[in-house]
Formats: sequence, structure tokens, C-alpha cells
Amino acid sequence: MAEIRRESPVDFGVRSLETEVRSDWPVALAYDAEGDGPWVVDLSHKTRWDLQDGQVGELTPAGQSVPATPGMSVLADGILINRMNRTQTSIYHLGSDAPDLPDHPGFTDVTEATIFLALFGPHALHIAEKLSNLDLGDPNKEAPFLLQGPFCHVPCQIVTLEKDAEDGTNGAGGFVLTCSRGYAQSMVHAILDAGAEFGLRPAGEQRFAQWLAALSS
Amino acid sequence: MFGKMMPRMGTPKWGQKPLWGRKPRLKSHYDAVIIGGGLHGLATAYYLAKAHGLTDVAIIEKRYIGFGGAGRNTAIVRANQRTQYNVPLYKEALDLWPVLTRELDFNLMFNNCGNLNLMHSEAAMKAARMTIATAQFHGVESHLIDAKEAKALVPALNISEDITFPIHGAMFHPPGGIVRHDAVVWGLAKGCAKHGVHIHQQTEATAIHTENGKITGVTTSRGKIHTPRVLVTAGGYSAGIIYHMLGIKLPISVLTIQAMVTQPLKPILDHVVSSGAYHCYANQTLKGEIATGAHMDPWPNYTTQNTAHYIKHQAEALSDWLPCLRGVKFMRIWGGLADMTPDMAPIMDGNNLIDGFYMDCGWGYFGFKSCSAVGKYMAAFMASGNCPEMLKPFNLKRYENHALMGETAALVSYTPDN
Amino acid sequence: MALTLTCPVCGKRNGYEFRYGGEDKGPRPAEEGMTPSAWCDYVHMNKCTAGVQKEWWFHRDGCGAWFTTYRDTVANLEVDAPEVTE
Amino acid sequence: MNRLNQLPTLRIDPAEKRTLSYRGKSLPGVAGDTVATALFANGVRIFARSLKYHRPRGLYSLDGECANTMMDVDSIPNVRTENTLLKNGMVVKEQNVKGSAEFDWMGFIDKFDWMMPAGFYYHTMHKPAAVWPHAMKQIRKAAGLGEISPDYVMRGRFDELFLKADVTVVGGGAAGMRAALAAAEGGLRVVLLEARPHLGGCFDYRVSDNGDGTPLYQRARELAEQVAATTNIRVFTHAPLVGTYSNNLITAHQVGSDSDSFTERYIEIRSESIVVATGCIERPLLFDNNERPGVMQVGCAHRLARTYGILPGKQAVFAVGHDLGLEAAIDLFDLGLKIGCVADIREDGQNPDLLMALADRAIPVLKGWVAAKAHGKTVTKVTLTTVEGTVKRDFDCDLLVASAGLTPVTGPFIMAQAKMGYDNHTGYFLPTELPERMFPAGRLTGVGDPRAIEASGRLAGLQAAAACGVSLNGELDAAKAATAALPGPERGCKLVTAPVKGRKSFICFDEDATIKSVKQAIDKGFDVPELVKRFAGVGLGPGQGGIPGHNLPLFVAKYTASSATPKPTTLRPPLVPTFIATYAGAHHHMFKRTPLHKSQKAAGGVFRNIGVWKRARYFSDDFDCREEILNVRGNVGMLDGSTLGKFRIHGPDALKALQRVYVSDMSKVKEGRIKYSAMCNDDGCVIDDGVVVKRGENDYYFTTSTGRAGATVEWIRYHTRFDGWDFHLVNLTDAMGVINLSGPNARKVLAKVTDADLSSEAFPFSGYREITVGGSIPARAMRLGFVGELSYELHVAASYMQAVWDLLEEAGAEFGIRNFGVEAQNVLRMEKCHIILGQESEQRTNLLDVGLGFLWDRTKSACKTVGAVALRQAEKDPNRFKLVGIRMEDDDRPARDGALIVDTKVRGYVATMRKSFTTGEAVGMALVEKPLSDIGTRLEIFEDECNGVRLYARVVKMPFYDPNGERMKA
Repeated sequence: MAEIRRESPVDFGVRSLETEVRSDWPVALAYDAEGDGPWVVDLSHKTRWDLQDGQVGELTPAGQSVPATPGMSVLADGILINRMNRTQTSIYHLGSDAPDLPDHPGFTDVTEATIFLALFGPHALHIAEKLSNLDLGDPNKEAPFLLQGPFCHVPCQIVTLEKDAEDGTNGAGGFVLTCSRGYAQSMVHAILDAGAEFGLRPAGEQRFAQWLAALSS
Repeated sequence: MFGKMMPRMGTPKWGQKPLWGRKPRLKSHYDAVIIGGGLHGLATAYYLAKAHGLTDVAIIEKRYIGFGGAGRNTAIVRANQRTQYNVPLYKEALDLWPVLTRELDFNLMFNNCGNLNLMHSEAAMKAARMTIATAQFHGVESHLIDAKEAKALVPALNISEDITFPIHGAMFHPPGGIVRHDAVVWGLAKGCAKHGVHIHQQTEATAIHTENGKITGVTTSRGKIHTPRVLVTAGGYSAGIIYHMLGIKLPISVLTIQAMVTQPLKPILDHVVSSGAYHCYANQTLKGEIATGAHMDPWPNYTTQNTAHYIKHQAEALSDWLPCLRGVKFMRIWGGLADMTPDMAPIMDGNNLIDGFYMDCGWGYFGFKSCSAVGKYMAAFMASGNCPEMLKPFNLKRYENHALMGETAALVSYTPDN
Repeated sequence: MALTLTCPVCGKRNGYEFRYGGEDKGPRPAEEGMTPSAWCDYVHMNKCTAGVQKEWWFHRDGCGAWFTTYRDTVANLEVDAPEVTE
Repeated sequence: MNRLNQLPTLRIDPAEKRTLSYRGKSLPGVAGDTVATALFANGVRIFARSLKYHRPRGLYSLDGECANTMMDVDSIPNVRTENTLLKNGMVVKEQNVKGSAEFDWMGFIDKFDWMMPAGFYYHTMHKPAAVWPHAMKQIRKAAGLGEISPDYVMRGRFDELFLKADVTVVGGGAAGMRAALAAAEGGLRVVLLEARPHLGGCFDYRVSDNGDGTPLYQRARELAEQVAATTNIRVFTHAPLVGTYSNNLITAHQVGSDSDSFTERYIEIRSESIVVATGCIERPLLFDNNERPGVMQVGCAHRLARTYGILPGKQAVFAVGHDLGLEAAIDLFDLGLKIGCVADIREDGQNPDLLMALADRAIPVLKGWVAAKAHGKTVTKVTLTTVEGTVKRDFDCDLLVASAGLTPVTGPFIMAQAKMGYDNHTGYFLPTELPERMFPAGRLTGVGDPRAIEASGRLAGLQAAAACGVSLNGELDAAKAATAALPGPERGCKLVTAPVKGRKSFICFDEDATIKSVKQAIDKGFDVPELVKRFAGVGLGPGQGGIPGHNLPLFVAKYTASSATPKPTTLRPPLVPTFIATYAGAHHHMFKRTPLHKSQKAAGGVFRNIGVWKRARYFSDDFDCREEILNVRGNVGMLDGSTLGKFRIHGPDALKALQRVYVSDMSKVKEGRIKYSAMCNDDGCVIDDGVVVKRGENDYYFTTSTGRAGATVEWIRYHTRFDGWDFHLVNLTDAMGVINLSGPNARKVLAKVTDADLSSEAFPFSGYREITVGGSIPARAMRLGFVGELSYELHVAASYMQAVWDLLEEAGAEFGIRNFGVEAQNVLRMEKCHIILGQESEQRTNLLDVGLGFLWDRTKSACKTVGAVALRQAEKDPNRFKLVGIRMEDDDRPARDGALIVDTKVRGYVATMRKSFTTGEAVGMALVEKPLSDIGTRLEIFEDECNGVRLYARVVKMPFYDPNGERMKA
């Protein structure tokens, strides 16, 4: 019998330099010539949960409390929790391991439903401006924050993890984005195309981990 | 040098006199009042006066004739509708253009260049086959052609596979084309005036009066009129007028529809070409502009403002299927109203809910193509009080009888409950 | 024209993110005893108000909420203080 | 021509050479030239011929307000050469000429204008009717300006940008720059748009001083430096605004420079507030031959010299109505232009300093005089006259600088639906009420004093910032006071036309509309400017109203002796003609692929769009799919069904929600079983069908058709929006892939990859099981029978889909397993008379019509099921359509899908029909009127292109294959 492998919907069209298999997912840790940023990283293998409940605000998924108002996000211990509306929240496990899906019936594992990308580094938000009219750098909001809306015409959840400083060219700013899995190819193509003028390169999970560590510190 | 040798004549005499006579006085009584000086109102008045001898007719127009859809449509005419109720009506309308040109002695500039309706899937080709069979069954010329044949007719067409909606073929309808819409307004107005119809511009109807279930009159911004017959045919404004003046609700949503033209070009497009999948049509006007449009914002509006969204949509669509136009510039955009019904077919009814009250509305974006024939039959309806066979299927009752007309195969859903 | 709508969850957004849901006609009537004309009135008929009307919208590209708002159909602008012109 | 290479105002780099090709010759230009200035420098005066009369046309405004200098550049038609920067190697051609622009064989038409009064076409060429088609052909050929080839490919990279800004300033002149700087003080996000390739506006080319000794051009450069140094101002140059919309949406396009990554890009800005500092253009002076090459506006002449280093003529006459004209005359004289005379339309009101400077230079000034006629193909002489027309004098010249007055660029306000009114003092059409959070600044408010221009800019910038909620304390008042202390709006010259009859006085250049033709239109009853525009053709040409926009309403008001104030005509986007390629921008095609896309492609799949998805419809070039079909019937096939909608619904009220939207009684859904049901709309028409399984208490998994997946959440929430129920939906459409394994050998194949008991007893038809495939992969398995064979539908996590597919393919190899596509499935299910919505139904087809009435539970009226009322009311209607099975009398001649069922009328249509490879019969389904639906009824079929030959079929029992369902239940 053939070896069982899972496939990420995201394909950057370049071979990774270093890969690790994690619960059947081949995970690209690094790519050749990742450059000085901006970077795009495929995080589709990272576990995502959907939690819906009439009293979602009182629940504590993965031991964290759910942000009080829709649009708010919290990032702690590698877990990003985004309040989507009165009854719904999304939980992204950005760290390496995710616990088993809790017993509570309100949870659904939606890892497979979406692609999950991180886009960060210099000009990351300038790339976003070419693909969406959502205000990822909204001065009235404090990062991290969640936007649910169209990105390159496709409904997405976008969490700005850090806003750029000043004119956006020097920043460590960036965001993570999920959209329907079927759009993977179109979305990646659009992002790479928009980022070309800024030198956007695919990067491996390690690059993301460094950014995440810098954000958390 | 050439000109100097030519005998200098005066400006031709048609160059001077007012087209629709001097401004008439608003009388206190008319045999019929038509609210709305658009194409349907003008055509109905024209036929009332000419064919039925009912010349004591007033057209009440809030702004100026042709202000609404009459002056904002892109002038496409065709008779390849989907159902057997519609095809004969539009066929007659199509046949009337040359007749009216002669009758009105006004060049309506009918260009029967033919229409191509592009199909982008096997399913669409099948749907087209049914429409074509219906047309042929009623003696209207229409054919299914493949992508290569379409390309032969329209050399600018992109029939490659790498566009959003690759072209499989087209419904080709040779007798369709374009008519100069402004000319129809002005020509009919000329015809109305000749037969004694009063056209009151800058006059707003503010109330319709009834007594014991009968129409008695209309109040206007210039005074009250007594009349036993009222036709509301105010295009996009009809449904609002009918509800707010008479309390009759209609299954209508009024949407803004937009169109635009490019800078003028030498002949490049000899047909009217349209695509449902792209929500986009294009044809070349006699002036050389490429007229294009179709997309509507799917929510009710009485605004004729334009949207940035629409222009971009149009550009993206044309980039796909008429890619040479990428090197051409958009020049002007405008908007109008389309009163949409759930089954994409109009409502023509009257003399039942209220004696002497008639309506002709819900035309969506088909009001231009149909106006000549509808004027003829609505005039017959109003003159006799009896609905002609041709118009019977378009009654209002069909909605509560769950008998939608089926002018579209797919659902027309501006709201989820349609 | 560039409609923006205020989603109760996501705030002010581009109108094209939303789906129109019709004039507000109140809760779904009971099934029993519904006459064809009452049914038609609820399902198909509209007032077509040229002015401010209360209407339903769905945040299709965003949070997925159905909500009502007031909009002036002549200006195509959402209005804050509803002054319904019937 | 020798350029004035040393001027400090230049925007060209004389050292950097460029060349262009024109009429077979290579002509020199320099960096910073526009195509038109380069041609002008090379002595070209006639750039084009006009649309109707083929009159020679030349450089007039240098800002693209008319089609005078539109040419074909690199095979792109209608290029505004005066706004297009010269690039090396451009190939430039004349348009709409027979011969050349210089000598056009069609030029004689100008003599026949008297035959073509306004509305000419409406009254001619239709008698006799046979004339018209020929005439039309000639009209089409004569009309149009440029030419585009049907296989033209637009080169370059087009992009798009969507910005959020607090304050957007439109116009990068002194007022705009001051506004941007003021707005940026509080840290707001500011965007500054400038149409020209550089900031500076009307200061950029002027050497007069701003009141404190600094020349204006120098002041503009200082401001530009300050702007560049302010990081929260984003500047877009060569970026004309093209549209303003409600809620402060602005669109623009930007022309890329050599160093940009784009050729052109589309820019859309959602801005909290807007400052409009677009300045003024000039109002054309109307006189005979007022558009001859050699006649140009003040700014054009002045900028030719100061910006491009080209003296616009040798011997000039000025006929102007504003001080900028006098200022230009003085400056151009100092640069070497000979000036025979300056006619100033105004009797008085001139700036005395300017009059003094003219006197110092001995330039004769005639006050209350105006140009009456230009002579020559290009100007050789001009006749001046007093404004009343009593006295005339001729002057020889090769340049006539003519300008009646100024006209503000109010397009941004008009497009934002501002109410416009006529201002008697300035003679401008100005907004009477400003749109919300939109502020005017600079020259368009009527001010001309440089300090006032700057102060009004600062004030508007602060107002815009305040509108964003920035608290400014006393600054706003101070700015107001500063503005008020400076000279206010200047009185404008109101003269519309010189005292001439106007037969050759062109109010609109692009459509060759004269004063005379406007009079004719008015005489015919077209007495409002909007109608004159349409009837006489004014302002509808490529210049988009820039030339006639101000003059037409003034003239109509005068000619109709209307007591009302003039009403402006409307303006519509795009304010500046914009390439379709630019509007399209990046134009990303967004579509969905299934998890098996690559392998399906590799297996020879022919893909089609199905809604938002790409799906494999065929797996060979036999589009009848014989092999695919027979393999499923006789063996086993696999179909990628991943596009199916899939949802989880959970929560205490989940069942209530299902009861509302499904016609069946969903309380009867049992664990371990699948329930097939349908959703209707309120008309009772079927909109969706699918299966529901119960996976736990208040926890269901259900499928929808591919097309409905995107609207399902919306639909369910819509129909429960008043109920306040506690249920939750999760869209799992993309999370789960679907493999349909069908055929008599399906069980054998599946058994090889799973340990689950697949026997019919353990896993019967209509059963639902959660099994493990390949040792570890969870799969939701359903026994369905859409294609009429033993079938397993496996729902598998998307990332595992390829692995499971590969396992099955490997396991099925010994049975000859193969792909089948959507078309094969279509035929297979048709043989079973399983319907596909949209194919066997249309918008008016209800649940009962298609024979699915058995799904409807009539006892649950308390659930207020969507569609139930309509079904009840329509149930007894004898006039409805009914879906029937039909078989052709001739099995070798199946009717095509869409053929009609007729007698004297249309009675129905064929929904799907094929000659079945399985049974050899030509069978299908049709929707027919109820009286025709009895078994055995003979149907007459009318097919397209049948030429009167009818086909015949009979109504037969459904289904056509395995009527007892033994195969699918096996």
C-alpha cells in the first residue's frame, strides 16, 4: 500500500529546502533564497477550530478566554483566538502542537476547510492594499485584530498580528489569512503576483516561527 | 474650392420648425391621461390617437420626454425571448421599426445588424437551443452557432480557453440590432403632436383620483385633470407611483442599471454581442462608440448614479472576451432604472382592480425593445376596455397563482425569497 | 455611488460585501389559512418606496449576519436616524 | 527648433534625447516632452482632422480637454498626445484622415455644413427605405476617430490599488499641497493626487512672485519638498482622478514611469474626507474659426514656453478675458515672442501692475475688444472687433492666444452629486451645497491671488482633518481669518461669444457643433442644455465636455432669453478617458479547484466551470462518454464529487431550522441512515436537494448541490431570522472531498482498503457509516444510488483525498477501475430518471411538478416550512407542467436537449435526452403540460433547424434502467 500523505492545498511552485513530516503533513521548514522579506508562509497544516455556542463568551478554549467583542483577537502561548460574532470564535494553533478537539459539541475542526497563509515583513500591508479594500492597518485598532471580509474577491478571515510602523516599508508588520481551501491556487497566484514588485518570496515555517516569537516577546 | 461652386441653398425647411409643436395649455379634462412621457407612454398615445381616434389625450411628464429609460437604454432590439408569450410581442415590435420610420417620417436609424448571445457552457448551449426552437417555431430567425462561427462574425472575439468563461458558441439572431433610442422618442412625440396629443413636460402627477372603484382624475403640479382613463407607464417609477397613489403593491424591485461608451472608433464590431455569464453586452453605435453595460447592483435604488464597481466589472469582462478593447478608453457612463419582476416579464393589466386604471410596467431592461408593439396593444386595451389576447398572459394575478412566466430559466433573486 | 453599510458585527463596510434581503415585511406568517393574495403580498409584493425604507441585509463576505438597516433608496445611502416615508 | 533650454521652470531634460517616428520620419524630442510637444517642437501644427467636417486641428489646451491632438500611438487609437509622455521609439500616426492631417481629401466636407443642420440624420436617408442600409454603411465608415485592430494585444502590466485614507487631496497645486500638509499635521493618513507628472499646478510655470518676492514656480517646488518629506502623505503623480462617488469613494488611474512596476494602475480610495483643489481650466472664446491650429489657450502657450521650452509662435495676438492672459503675454514677450496686440474682453478690472508692464513693453492693449475671426488653414491673420461688433481691425500673426475666462474643474463635486449653481460674481458653476466631508480649495473657489490660493488650501486641509475628528482648537479659526484677510474670489468675464453669426464658431470641437447648430436645436424645441447635448451633439465626444461644458449652458440661457439662471450640464465618470486595461487592473481570475484537481488533469480530464469550481466533465475526446458510462454500468468507476455542498448544523434548535427549510419531516432522520430531501423557495419551486445524516444529538451533517453551497448558510439564517433560535452552521464544503465509487464492483474495491463490514446487511442501501480507509484515514461513507449502481460516496478530509483516491485506484486496478466525469454521471442518472435541478427544472418548476411530492410532509404546518403554502395552493392547478419520461419512436434519433413539445402551441420541452448505451433506446425526460403527461401519450417534437420536420416520442414509465432499483440496492 502506498504511503499515506496529506497534501497542502498551497503550492508555491518552488521546491522547499527542508521538509518535515508531521502527522502525515509534509511541512516546508525553509525555502531556498527566502530573501529579506516580505514573505509568504503556508500554515495550512496548523490546526484551526471553529467554536460556536450561544454563550461563547463564557467559554475558555485551550484554557484561554474568548475576547469580549467581535473583531478582537488575543494571541497567547501560540494560540490565536478571534471573536467572530456574538456566538462564534475561531481558534488558530500557531504553535507546533494542537491538543485534541475538546468534547464540547460547539467545536468543529475546520483545519481542512481553509488555506492558512502568513504574509509579513516589509511592505506586507502594501501587498494587501493591492488585493483588498479592507483596512489591515486601521489606526483605530490595536493588533492583533480580526477582519472578516473579501481579499482578492474571496471571503476571508484576516488577522493583523502587527501593524507597520509609519510608512510601512521598514516594518515587521503582517497578517495571517484563511480562505476556502478550493481557492488556494488562485489566491496564492494573486498574492505572489501582487507581491512581486516588493520582492515577496515563499518562506518556510521557521521564518514564521521567528516572527511569531518576536511578536510574542 | 468645391463648396464655392455649389449653389448655396437655405437650411432645409425641416431644420427649423419645432418637432412637437408649441407648448400646449393643460386642459381640465382629457379622455385619457398617460403618466410618463417615455417610450411606452408616447407610443400608446400615438396609437390611441392614430388607430383609435382617441386624440384627446394628455401625456404628463415630470421632467422632459425621454428623460428616463427611453434616453438611457443602449438601444438594442431583438425578438429572441424565451417563452411563446413574449416572442410574438417582440417580433411585432421588431417588425414595426421600419413601419414607424415611414409613418413618422423620422429616421429611427434601425440597424438590423444581428445579435449574438454568447454561451459559455454545455448547459447554456442547451438552454439556447430551447430558446432558438421557440423563436423558429414562431417564425423568428435564430440559430445556434459554435465558437468558430461566432469568431467569423465577430473577429475581435476571444475564443481561447484561458478566460473566466470560455466561449462555447452563441445564439445568433440576425433580425435584431440597434435603433437610435432618442430618435424613437422624438419621432413618436412628433407623431403624437401631429395627431393632437398634448405632451406636458415639466409637469408632475401628484395624485390619481378614484370614486366608487372608477378613475376620475389626476392632480398635477399644474392643475387638476378630470379623466376616465389613466395609464401609468412611468418606467422605473411606476411601481412606486401605483402603490403610493393607489395602494396597489406590485412584485417589482427597482434597480439601477448602468451603461457606458468608449471613445469613438472606426468599425470594429458589426453585431450586438452579449454574454449572460459576464453580465456584459457590447455593440458599436453609428458614431463609432462601443456601447457596453448590463451589470446591475442587486438592490433597489432610485438613483441613477454610477458605481466604480460597475466600470471595473465591465472592464474585466471586456478584457476577457473582447481583449482588443483593452487598448480603448472608456469615455462616458450613465445610469437608469430597471423595474424588475421575479419572472423577468412585464405586467400589463388594467380595467379590473379599478375601472379605467391601466398599468404597463415591470419591463426591467426590455422596455425599449417592446415599446412599439406595446403601444399598439395598450392603446387597443384602453380604447376598448378589453384586454387584447396578446397582453393577457402578462396579468398581475399570475404571481399569486404561482404561475410565473418563465422568461428566465434561472431564478431572478434580488431577495432570497424570490 | 458607493454604498457602505454598517454591519452590527463588522462595522462600516463596502456595500458589495452584502446581499440585499428585501423590504422588511415582518415575521413569517402562519401557514394555516394563508390566502393566495396574503401569501403573494408577503412573498412578492413591494412598496418600492422612493425614500427611506427599513430593509434586510446579509453580510455575505464577512461575518454572515442578517440585520436590518435603513436606507434612502433615492440617494442609495444608509441613514442613521430613520425617518420612514411610507 | 531651438528650445529655451535654460529656463528654471522647465520640466524637460534637454540633455536626454528621445525619438519618435511620424510620417515615416524619425523626429527628435527630449525627456519630459509629451508626444504633442515633441511634434510641435518639430514644426507640426495640424495634428488631426475633426470628426464631422474634417477641419484641421492643433494644440489648444495642452491638458487634453478636446480631441484636437488625439492620434494613433503604437497602434493605440485616440491617444491624447498632449498628456502622453514621450517614450523612445513611439510610432505616431494621424487618425480619421484621407491623405494626411496636413492635406486631407475629406476636408471639402467643411464647405457643406449648411446641408447638415442639427438633427440632420433624423430627417434624411430614410426615404426610400432601401437607401438607409447603404447610407448607414457610409456613416459608420465616416464616423469614429481611431482604429483598433481586432487582434490588437495591449502590452504592459496593469495593476490596481485599494487605499484607505483619512484625507484625500485632489490636485497637487499650491492649494492642494498646502491642504495635504495641513491635514497631515495631526498624523492622519493623507493621499495627494495630481494629474500631471509633477506637483505644482498653476504655480509651476509662472515666474511672477507670490507677494514676498519668491517666484511662484520656486514656491511650488518648496512646497513639493515639504510634501515629500512628510511620511504620512502618499503622493501619486500622473494620477488623474476619474470618479468621485458617494460615501467619499474616489477612483483615479496612474500612469507609470519608467521606474514603476506598472504601466498604468487603477486606484480606488475610500477616504474619510476630501479636499478638491483641482483648479481651473480655461473657458474657450467663441468666434469664427476659434479652433484653427494656431489658436491656443493662455495656459497652453505659457506652458509650452515655460515647461517645455518651446516658444509657441513668432508673432502673436492675444484675445483674453482674465489677468492670467495678460501675465502670460508679458512673460512670453520677455521670452522673445512678438505681440501685435492684446485684446482684453474686459473694459476694466485688470490688475494695474500688469497693464503697466504691458505698457512698459509697448504692447498695445485694446480693452473691450475680442477676436471675431481667425484666418488661414493655420492662423495667418486675425480680425479683432469691439465687443459690440461695431469696429474691426486685422492683425497678421501665426499665434492667437484666446481665452474667454476661467472655468473651475468641479467634476469631483458634480460626480459626488453636489447641487451646482451659477455664481454671478465669478461666472462659475459652483456647488451650492457641499457634499458631506468634501471641501473646495484654491483657484476653483474663484481666488487668484497666490497667497489666497495657499491660505484656502491650508484652511480646507484643516477642515478635512476636523471632519475626521481631529480637534484643532484655534487653528481652524486662525486659518479662516487668514483666508478672509486675503483677496477673495475675482469677478469673472461672462462673455460667451464674439459678435458673430456663429456658423463657424465651434462650441464643441469634438463633435463639430457650432453656435448655429445649437440655435437650430433650440428652435426645434430642445430647449434645455441636456437635450441640446443629445440633439446637436455637444460635449459627448472624446473630450468629455471640457470644451463646451461651461459655454453651452451660458449660451442656451442667453438664446432662450431665460429668466432663470443657467443650469450646468452634468458630468459623468470617467472624468478623464481611461483604458479598459487600466480599469481591469490586475484582474485575477478566482476559481476553486478540488483536492483532486491535479490528478484529474493528469488523467485527461476536460475541465469546465461549474459555478465557482473547475470540474472534470469528460475524460476523453468522446463527449458522449461511452466508455466512461459502460464502465460504471458493467464494472466500477470513480467520480470526484468534491464540489458538493457540505455542512454541519448543531445546537439546541438545529432540528427546528432543518424543519423550516426542508420539505420533509426531519425529525424522522435516524442515525446510521441517510435522508434524501429537498428545499423549496416560497413559490414551492425546488431550489436544492441533498441528504441529511444525524451524527449526534442536535448534530447533523447535510449536503447541498454544488451551485447552492455558497448560499445555504444565508438561506437558512434568512428564513429563521425572526425566530431567535440557537443553532450553528459550519460550512465544510471545502473541508471534505467526495469520491463517488460506483458500479457492480464497487464493494470489492472498497473492501480492499477498509476493514469495515460492507455487506448489504451491515451497510445497506441508504446507510451511513463512519469508516476507516487505508488503516487510519476517517471517511464518512454513504450508500447512494444517483447513477443507479451499487455506490459508495466517501467524504474524506480534503488533505487526505489524493491518498484515498490513489488507494482506491490501486485497489480497483484489477477490475479496470476508471474515472468518470460529470457528463457520464449526467447520462447515468438520466437513465434512472434522477433529476438535476436546473436541468429537469427551471425557476417556475415546483416540487410536485418534478415528481418529488413524496418528499413533502403536509403535517408539519407548525414548522412554517418554506414553500409549503405555495405547494398547497398550486396542488390542484391543472395547468402546471409535469416531468415525464419519454422515448423516441425512432431510437436512432434522440431529440436534442431543449427541443420543444408542441401542437399548435408550445406544450413543453425536452429536459435531457440521450440514446442510452445501456439499453439502446432513445430516452429522456421532458416537462410537459399535465394533459400530455399520461403514459402512452404521443408527443410532437419541434427541434431547432428542423425545417418543418417533426419528431415523435411517447410518454413512458420512469425510470428507464433497473426500475426496481435492484442494482443500486445490491
